[in-house]
Amino acid sequence: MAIRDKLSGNEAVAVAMRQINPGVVAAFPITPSTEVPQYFSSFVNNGQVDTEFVPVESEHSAMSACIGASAAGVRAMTATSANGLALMWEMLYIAASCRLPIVMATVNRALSGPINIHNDHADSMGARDSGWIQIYGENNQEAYDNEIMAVKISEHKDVLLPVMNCYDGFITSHAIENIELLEDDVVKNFVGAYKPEHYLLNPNQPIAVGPLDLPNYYFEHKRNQVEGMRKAKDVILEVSKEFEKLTGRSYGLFEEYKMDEAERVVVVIGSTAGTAKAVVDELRAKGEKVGLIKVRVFRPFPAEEVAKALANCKAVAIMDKCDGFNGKGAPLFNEVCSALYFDETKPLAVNYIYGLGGRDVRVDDIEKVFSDLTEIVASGKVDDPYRYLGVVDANC
Amino acid sequence: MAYNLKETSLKPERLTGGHRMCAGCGAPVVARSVLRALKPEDKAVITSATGCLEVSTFIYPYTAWKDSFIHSAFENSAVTCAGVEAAYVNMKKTGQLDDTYKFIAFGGDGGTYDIGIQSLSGAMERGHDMVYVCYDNGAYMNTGIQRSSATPKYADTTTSPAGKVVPGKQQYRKDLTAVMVAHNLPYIAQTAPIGNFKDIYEKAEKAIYTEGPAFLNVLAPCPRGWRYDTPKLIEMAQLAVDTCFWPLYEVENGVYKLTYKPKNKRPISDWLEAQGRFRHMAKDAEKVEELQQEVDRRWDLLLAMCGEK
Amino acid sequence: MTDKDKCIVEPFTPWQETTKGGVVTSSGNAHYYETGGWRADKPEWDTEKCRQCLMCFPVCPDSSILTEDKKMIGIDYDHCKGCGVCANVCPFHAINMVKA
Amino acid sequence: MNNVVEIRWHGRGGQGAKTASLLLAEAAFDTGKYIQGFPEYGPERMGAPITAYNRISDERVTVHSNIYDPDYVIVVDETLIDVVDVTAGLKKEGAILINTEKTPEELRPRLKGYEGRVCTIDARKISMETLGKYFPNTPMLGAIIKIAKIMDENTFITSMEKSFKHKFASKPQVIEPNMAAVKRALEEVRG
Repeated sequence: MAIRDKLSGNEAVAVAMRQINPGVVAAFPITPSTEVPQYFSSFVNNGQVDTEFVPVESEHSAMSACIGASAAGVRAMTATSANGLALMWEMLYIAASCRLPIVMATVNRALSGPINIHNDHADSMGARDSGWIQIYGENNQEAYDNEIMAVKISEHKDVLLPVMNCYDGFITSHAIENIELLEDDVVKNFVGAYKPEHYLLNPNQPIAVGPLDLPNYYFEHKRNQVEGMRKAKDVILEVSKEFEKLTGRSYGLFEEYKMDEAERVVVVIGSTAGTAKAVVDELRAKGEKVGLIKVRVFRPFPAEEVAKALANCKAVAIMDKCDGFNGKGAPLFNEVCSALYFDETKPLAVNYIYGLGGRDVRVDDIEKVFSDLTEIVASGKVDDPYRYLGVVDANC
Repeated sequence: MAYNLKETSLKPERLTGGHRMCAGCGAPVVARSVLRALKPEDKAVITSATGCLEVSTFIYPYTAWKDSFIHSAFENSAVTCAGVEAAYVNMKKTGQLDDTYKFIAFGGDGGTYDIGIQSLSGAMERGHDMVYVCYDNGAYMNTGIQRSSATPKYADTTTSPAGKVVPGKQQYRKDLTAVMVAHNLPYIAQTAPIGNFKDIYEKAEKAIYTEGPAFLNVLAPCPRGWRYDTPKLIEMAQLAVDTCFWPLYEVENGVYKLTYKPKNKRPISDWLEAQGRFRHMAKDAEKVEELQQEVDRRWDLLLAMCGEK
Repeated sequence: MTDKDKCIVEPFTPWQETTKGGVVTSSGNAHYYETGGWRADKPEWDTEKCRQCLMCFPVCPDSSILTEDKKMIGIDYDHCKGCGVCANVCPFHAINMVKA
Repeated sequence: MNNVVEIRWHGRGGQGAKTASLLLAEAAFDTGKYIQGFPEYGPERMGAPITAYNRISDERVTVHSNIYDPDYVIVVDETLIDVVDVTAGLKKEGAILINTEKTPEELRPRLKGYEGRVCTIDARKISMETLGKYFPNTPMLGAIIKIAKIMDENTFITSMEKSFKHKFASKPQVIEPNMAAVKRALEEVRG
């Protein structure tokens, strides 16, 4: 029986962590993820979990301790945001290349500078090529569900890669909303006992982790690592299916919302998808053929699947909550366009960079995007594919 | 049981040959000496900072470590070890493990005094049951002999070269052992591989078997960086100790104890003249005198702390 | 070519057969890597002069002084790099460095 | 979206506007509603004007923006109405509720021509007389329920009683005064 409750995203994720009962949690506070280790340390000090909580002196050390703990043979988890994630950068790559199934709540926040504590996706998008699986949630329910599924995905023997459970700072992390929780034993059974194949504290077989890897081996290790990322797609679908049986909540690599015969489509990540869904509903009620794709799994990127879903629409607006600083398009736009390149039929595409540093995304912002798409469809071309939504511009 | 070198030879070797440290390197001598203090029945997990010791002892697919070993990066040997130790505590608590493990983190002076000091300070402050061993060879030897905060004043390194205007490193070395004393750890010691290895063995044993965090600072001569002939490894360490450049002492629960007092304190020039890295100034009486005064000042302070004065 | 028991993966092994993350599951397998070829000078043990004080044993960076029952029994030439530290500390001149 | 009630709170940092918005969300949740409760975060510390929001609905609300055209505005501290544009975007069919000892007529001239309903509640007086301390949240909550008709009054009272019993399990003596504060607020809200 599901438990009806009302929790913020951070509290929900902390509850998931309590139910998972990992061996080690090592974390350093940074807004807006701070509440996760706060809630969790109270579970530790009230004896509700067996976890060793390591209140480290930096995020670099948080990830380092997780690497040590995970290699040692227990589940290791942490949480961070923005600059904290940036300080972990070196260790993100090492965690992934050591094939350690660490799960990290990544509460998205704009990356300094200038310093800004509010939501955008600059932090995790910057780490998109670190070898971590990245799953993005729209609301507190998804943040909770993804935290639980992340454990099973990362530990799958075909994958063995760490997972970032990304959700929007403040918007999701701090807002109280309705949520359905699973019972403790249901989560416990779902994630199962952790049984790594090789681990440091195996008394029967000492091992060595983290070698100097010279040119005659390194490339093969990297190729092996990418195989884990490729296989993660099937594993994510498999785990999501199993989760659906428990909860009735269905998850894929991305969500197709009202995509039947959709001609104009928005592709977006995170909480903005919720706001955009309301706009899609409103326009559909007026008979407009609009739809939405919410990307859930950004790493591995479901390129073929996204291309297929977009094959029959006329124009697509790809929305990035961070800039790319290549001067031409941000990460999601580039990924989607690359995916579309191999298809014979492809829609017109336009990139909107929006919501940086917590600039609020309103219903009328999304309405504007759909009305721009109408113009694009009418004219049959995109004059300026790289656009900013909501920035104050002297020329507009 | 009193220390006996021959008895210790009965213990299994925990660092095998076949690693790729330089011929005559002090670091593996330090590492195997520390590991020899482990009880044969106890298991261990070793961590190491990136550095000579790590990149030479664990080159895929060969590990020279008989115990489980993990390296992750340069600045985090201490906290990587702490993460392993935390996992051990959890596994013990939940009945997943019966065996006894000990946790030893290694780092050079670069990975300890400099880039790794934050991680070291954090791990020690949190009280993990582990030993951190710094093998101090007084420069970043792995990357090609750059100065560190452990490098002695006037040493010629590749980033503090003995130039026409500036004669080598311009600062005295950081007293990291004192910094660690300020962490109020149950056990801290400074030692070196000399004589019959009694000093290093007994300190390693105490460090490993004292509950809670412990820190060992061990001098590890480097023939390449110090520029002396490889056979003189132990001689170099002995000179550092006898000139009181590198005093041997321990601090147990805040109480200082000198563990070796040279019968005849030798002048610092004896140590300087034995090494190529001081060649540009070893005959400069003024500079040698300046170094002598600094050595004497620190030695006198230590004697006072140890109640020897 | 690859020896799985010793976890000795040969260079240029197909990626499907290397160990995930570069983990090595045979501890101390560096023993199978010989560094004896590094040697220019070779230590020779003079059993006549040796008084079995074992001072040479802890000073070897390459764990190459072989002991048994508290006695030196020889030198591991597979790994000895010929640094000469053992010869230098021997109080009885029982180890001599000679051209390899 | 038609059945969503949107509420904006104005308070001062440390005064409990955020807590009040969460309490309202909780009360609505307990009667089976879908809720959102979230503050607008900033670096503000004690005393600075802060804003918090509620959405209350019979279905899950997916919109995650701030609220620009609220149905109701609640002002926890009367002095804010001269500092903050409290009626910005406020729907004419809605209402503003202000914690003050003054009457709605006295305050209306300070509300920049807002034409909708103006309500007041003397939460300080109620709080002091029932709880003996200044905790304005409980009376404010009763007042907004009365005005916004988010739920049936009796359902609300039952729900609050249940919540207080749970929250004050270790000090049951404060349950009755809190209930008294709720009930008085339902009676005494003006306008």
